[in-house]
Amino acid sequence: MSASDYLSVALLITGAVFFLAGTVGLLRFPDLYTRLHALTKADNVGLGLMIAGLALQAESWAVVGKLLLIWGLVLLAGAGVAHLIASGALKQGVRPWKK
Amino acid sequence: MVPSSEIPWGALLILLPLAAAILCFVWPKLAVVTGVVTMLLLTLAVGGFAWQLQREGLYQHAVGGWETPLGIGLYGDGLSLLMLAMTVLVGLAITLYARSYFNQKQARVFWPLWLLLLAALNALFLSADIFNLYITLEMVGLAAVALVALKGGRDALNGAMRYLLATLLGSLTYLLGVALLYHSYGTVDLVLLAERIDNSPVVWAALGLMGAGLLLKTALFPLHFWLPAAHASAPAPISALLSALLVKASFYIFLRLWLVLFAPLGGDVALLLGLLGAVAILWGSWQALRQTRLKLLVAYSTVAQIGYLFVAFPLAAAAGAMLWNGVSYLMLSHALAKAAMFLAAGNLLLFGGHDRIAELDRAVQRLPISTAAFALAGVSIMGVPPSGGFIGKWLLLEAAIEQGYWLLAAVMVVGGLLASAYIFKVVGYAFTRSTATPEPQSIPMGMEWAALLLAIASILLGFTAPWVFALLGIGDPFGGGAP
Amino acid sequence: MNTALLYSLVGIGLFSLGLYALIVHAHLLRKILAINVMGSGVFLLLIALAKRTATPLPDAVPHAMVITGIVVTVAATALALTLMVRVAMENHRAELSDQSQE
Amino acid sequence: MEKVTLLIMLFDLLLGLGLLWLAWQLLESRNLFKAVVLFVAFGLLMALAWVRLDAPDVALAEAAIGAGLTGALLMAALAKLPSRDKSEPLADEKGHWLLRLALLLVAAGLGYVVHSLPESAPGLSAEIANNLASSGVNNPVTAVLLNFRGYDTLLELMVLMLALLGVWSLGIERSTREEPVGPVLTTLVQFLTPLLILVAAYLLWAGADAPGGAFQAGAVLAAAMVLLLLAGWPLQGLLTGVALRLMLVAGPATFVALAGLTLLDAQLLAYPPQHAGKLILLLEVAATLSIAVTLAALFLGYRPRTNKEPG
Amino acid sequence: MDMLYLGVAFFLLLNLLAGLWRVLRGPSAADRMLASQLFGTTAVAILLLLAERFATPALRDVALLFALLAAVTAVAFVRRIGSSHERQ
Repeated sequence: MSASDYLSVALLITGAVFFLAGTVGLLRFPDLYTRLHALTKADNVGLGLMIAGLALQAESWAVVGKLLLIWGLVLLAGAGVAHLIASGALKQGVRPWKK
Repeated sequence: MVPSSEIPWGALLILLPLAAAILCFVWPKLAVVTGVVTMLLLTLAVGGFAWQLQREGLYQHAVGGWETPLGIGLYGDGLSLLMLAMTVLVGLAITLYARSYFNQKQARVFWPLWLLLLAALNALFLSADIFNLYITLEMVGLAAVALVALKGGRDALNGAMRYLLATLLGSLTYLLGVALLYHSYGTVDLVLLAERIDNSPVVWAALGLMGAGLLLKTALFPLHFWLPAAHASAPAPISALLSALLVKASFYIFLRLWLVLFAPLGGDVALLLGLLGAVAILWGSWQALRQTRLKLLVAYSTVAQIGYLFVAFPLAAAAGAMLWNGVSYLMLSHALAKAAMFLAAGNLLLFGGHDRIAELDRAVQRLPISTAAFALAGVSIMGVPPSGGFIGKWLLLEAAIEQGYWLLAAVMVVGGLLASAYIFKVVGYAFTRSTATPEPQSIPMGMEWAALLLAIASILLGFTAPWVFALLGIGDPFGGGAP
Repeated sequence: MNTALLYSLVGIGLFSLGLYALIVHAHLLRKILAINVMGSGVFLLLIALAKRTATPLPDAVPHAMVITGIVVTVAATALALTLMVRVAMENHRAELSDQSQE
Repeated sequence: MEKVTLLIMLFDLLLGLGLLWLAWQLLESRNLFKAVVLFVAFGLLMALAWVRLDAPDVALAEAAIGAGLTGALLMAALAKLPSRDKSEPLADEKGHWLLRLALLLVAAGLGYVVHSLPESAPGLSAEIANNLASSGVNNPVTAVLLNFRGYDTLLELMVLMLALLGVWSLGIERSTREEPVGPVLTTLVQFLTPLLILVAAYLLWAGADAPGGAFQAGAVLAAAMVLLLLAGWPLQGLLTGVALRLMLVAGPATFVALAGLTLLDAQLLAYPPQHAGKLILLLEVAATLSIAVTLAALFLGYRPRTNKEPG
Repeated sequence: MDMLYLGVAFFLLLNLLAGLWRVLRGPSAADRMLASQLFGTTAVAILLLLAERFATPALRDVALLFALLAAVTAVAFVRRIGSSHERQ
């Protein structure tokens, strides 16, 4: 295995850990808004790391481009959707969690 | 000028209504004209197709130039021809009726739906590809659902929903059987399947699944639960085509599959089908007799008449092609008679504003043509000579007695008596004066004559049997070999 | 156990689950979902068994059939959902009613 | 190598069990919104299953329709139901053990049948491989859909048209009070729509040689239109009357016209091999347009009024 | 590398199924919707891994579609349902 392979391995595994963190947050955090926070952070970073790891292995620049496009889409659409869900929920009266 | 023997009538029977449907979808103003002209052209095309079959025998066409198993095969023989002719005859009457029946807003949806339904039925009767048949079944089903719901109203919407669920369930179950057959024999072509089929668990499973799906669509007892509500609540011309054509379409596929694939292995299954048919006759007729509403009575009568078609299965092994001729004849005459009945019932409903049987109130004087149509069609449904219904039922009865199936014979006789009872019940009330006399609506002549002409045709069928049987023999559909 | 068999068994399972739900539940949305699950089961069986070719490339005919089937299913689902909404407006609940009302 | 096989098998097993569990949960859930969300997740797992079964064309179709359209259709329908309907007790299930037993037996029987099939079967792959060169395209699935079994596709486009006619026959336009569209949604839609159109064009173009084609492209394009409708763009006002109807029938009409022309040569839908590629592309472009507009119109749920019609 | 792609894909699938608990549990509709968004992202990751492992570039197109279309369902939710009908 070459150096870039080792880097890929590290990136993929770290990415997976972030996904795990996102799921744990989704299951354990007390209210919608904290869960939203955990989720957007974790899956965007997790997917970003994975895409970086995969891009190192990619056979062509076109593939790298497609991977980056997918990541950008997930980031943007994810952020937009999270905002819409949160503001919708606030308007509907889902209360943020307080101690 | 192309000699008419070279005109591809079979393909035209499918393409013509498709093109017409697109035309009147885009330009609703042309809808009625397009519909009527197309119907006349289709009549011509069926004539041409019959002539072609008679001259050249079996019709086979590899769509796209791809031979089976890769491509789809169109296939036409005497049985297909009979079904096409039935569609055209009933279609002509329904077209005549619908011209006056629907208002402008309904018409813009009705005509494209009706033409697509005609295309789907023709495609179904000409297909020898079990996956292609699945798509035609879906087309027929969705078109029917849309037509049932066309006039709105609570009963119709409930009926349409029930029908949609039943038809989707039926198609999916059928498709699962198709999947199994394809994956064990590597083809969806009926001719090839007939050559390759053997007695294996797959064939049994496919018989069960495809059979159950198709019988649900045919509404064989006890899978008839959706039929009365849908058939009775739809607008009259739709009720007519549902009872006359649609249940026959799925029965036709079942019959084909049976003849080609399943008959050799299904002695006990045939007996079961016969028994279910017998129960359907008794149950449907009894329910029809109990109804107080005319359209529900006619709908339950359909449940009973479907039973007759299935009584034939246990008799067929010994009786052979003649019996199937009888069944085909029964299909044809029931289609004409039942369409006539529903159209007549629709007229009576429109005339009095209701279809309560007990308040028909001298309909025989006030609406003589429709009442006569109902009574004449009733003669064929009862199976009294010289009607078309008589020929079919007589052939069945004869076979049952010859083979010693006394129970089935008795059920058929009782079914005939019950049918007489419910027909006479209606006719009797049509002669009686009742207290409620609502302001009658006028019925356009076209709608009355559509019913009467169909009813007369169902009687005339009693005289054409030898000629029709000769046509039916083309391609030897009941020979037991390839379809 | 090979892949084709595993997924076709899952397909049969989905078909049966869907059929059960279709029969048992009264709510029309559940019935429509049940039909969709049944459809997925049939499609899964079709595609899974197409993998049994000796070559790495599966048989393409069932793939085309399933794409056709998916489009047919989504069209039927859309119609069913619209009809459901209309029935719910008439019956005041999204269930079929047995009583006929003139 | 052994470990890899084992891992793949575990993945398949987990996916299969996940599908079954998800199906059960979604069908038996009390809360209908939950059922809908679970159904969308179910579609996601189905797409993974198609991937595992080497069916990328089907996976694309499932992703386009399952992830985008079905979810939107279900949510829109759910929103229109009377509110007390949305969460209600399930039917009493005590009496259903007989049905369960019967279905279990049916499933077991079918399982046995599938088990009895030979482990290897070529299907029609050899025939396809032999004729692919003269089909006009290199993607076998596209070749089957638009050439070898193009007649199926012709009828299938008619099924779409029928469903739309059905919806229009029911249709009443309901005035829904919609909340004003915020800036985030507007930006999101403005950003996604051109991308969706681009991707649709890409899928259409790729379909000749790689997974993709008219259905997938049409579904993606439909998703773009649904998104615009959801964001309050008055598409239904822009597209009315003959223009709309012409778009709806573009695919079926092209197909029927081609069928008619080929019939003059005595063979229904037989394309001359040298033109097959171009004809298929033409059919696909028209079909994509029709599929997209039909699906979007199905989502709308009623026939848009023309200007001339009174309200 | 083969092992790793598959292993991570398997792990992500487990992750996804675990996340279903939030859909089942709720409590609000927004929670369920949010969880289903996570599935979309996870499925994208799984598809990209499988695309690399099985050398099937078409899977990246499937992933692209998921990334693009996850928003459609979410927007339909926000515009048509909100979270009104099941506050707890």
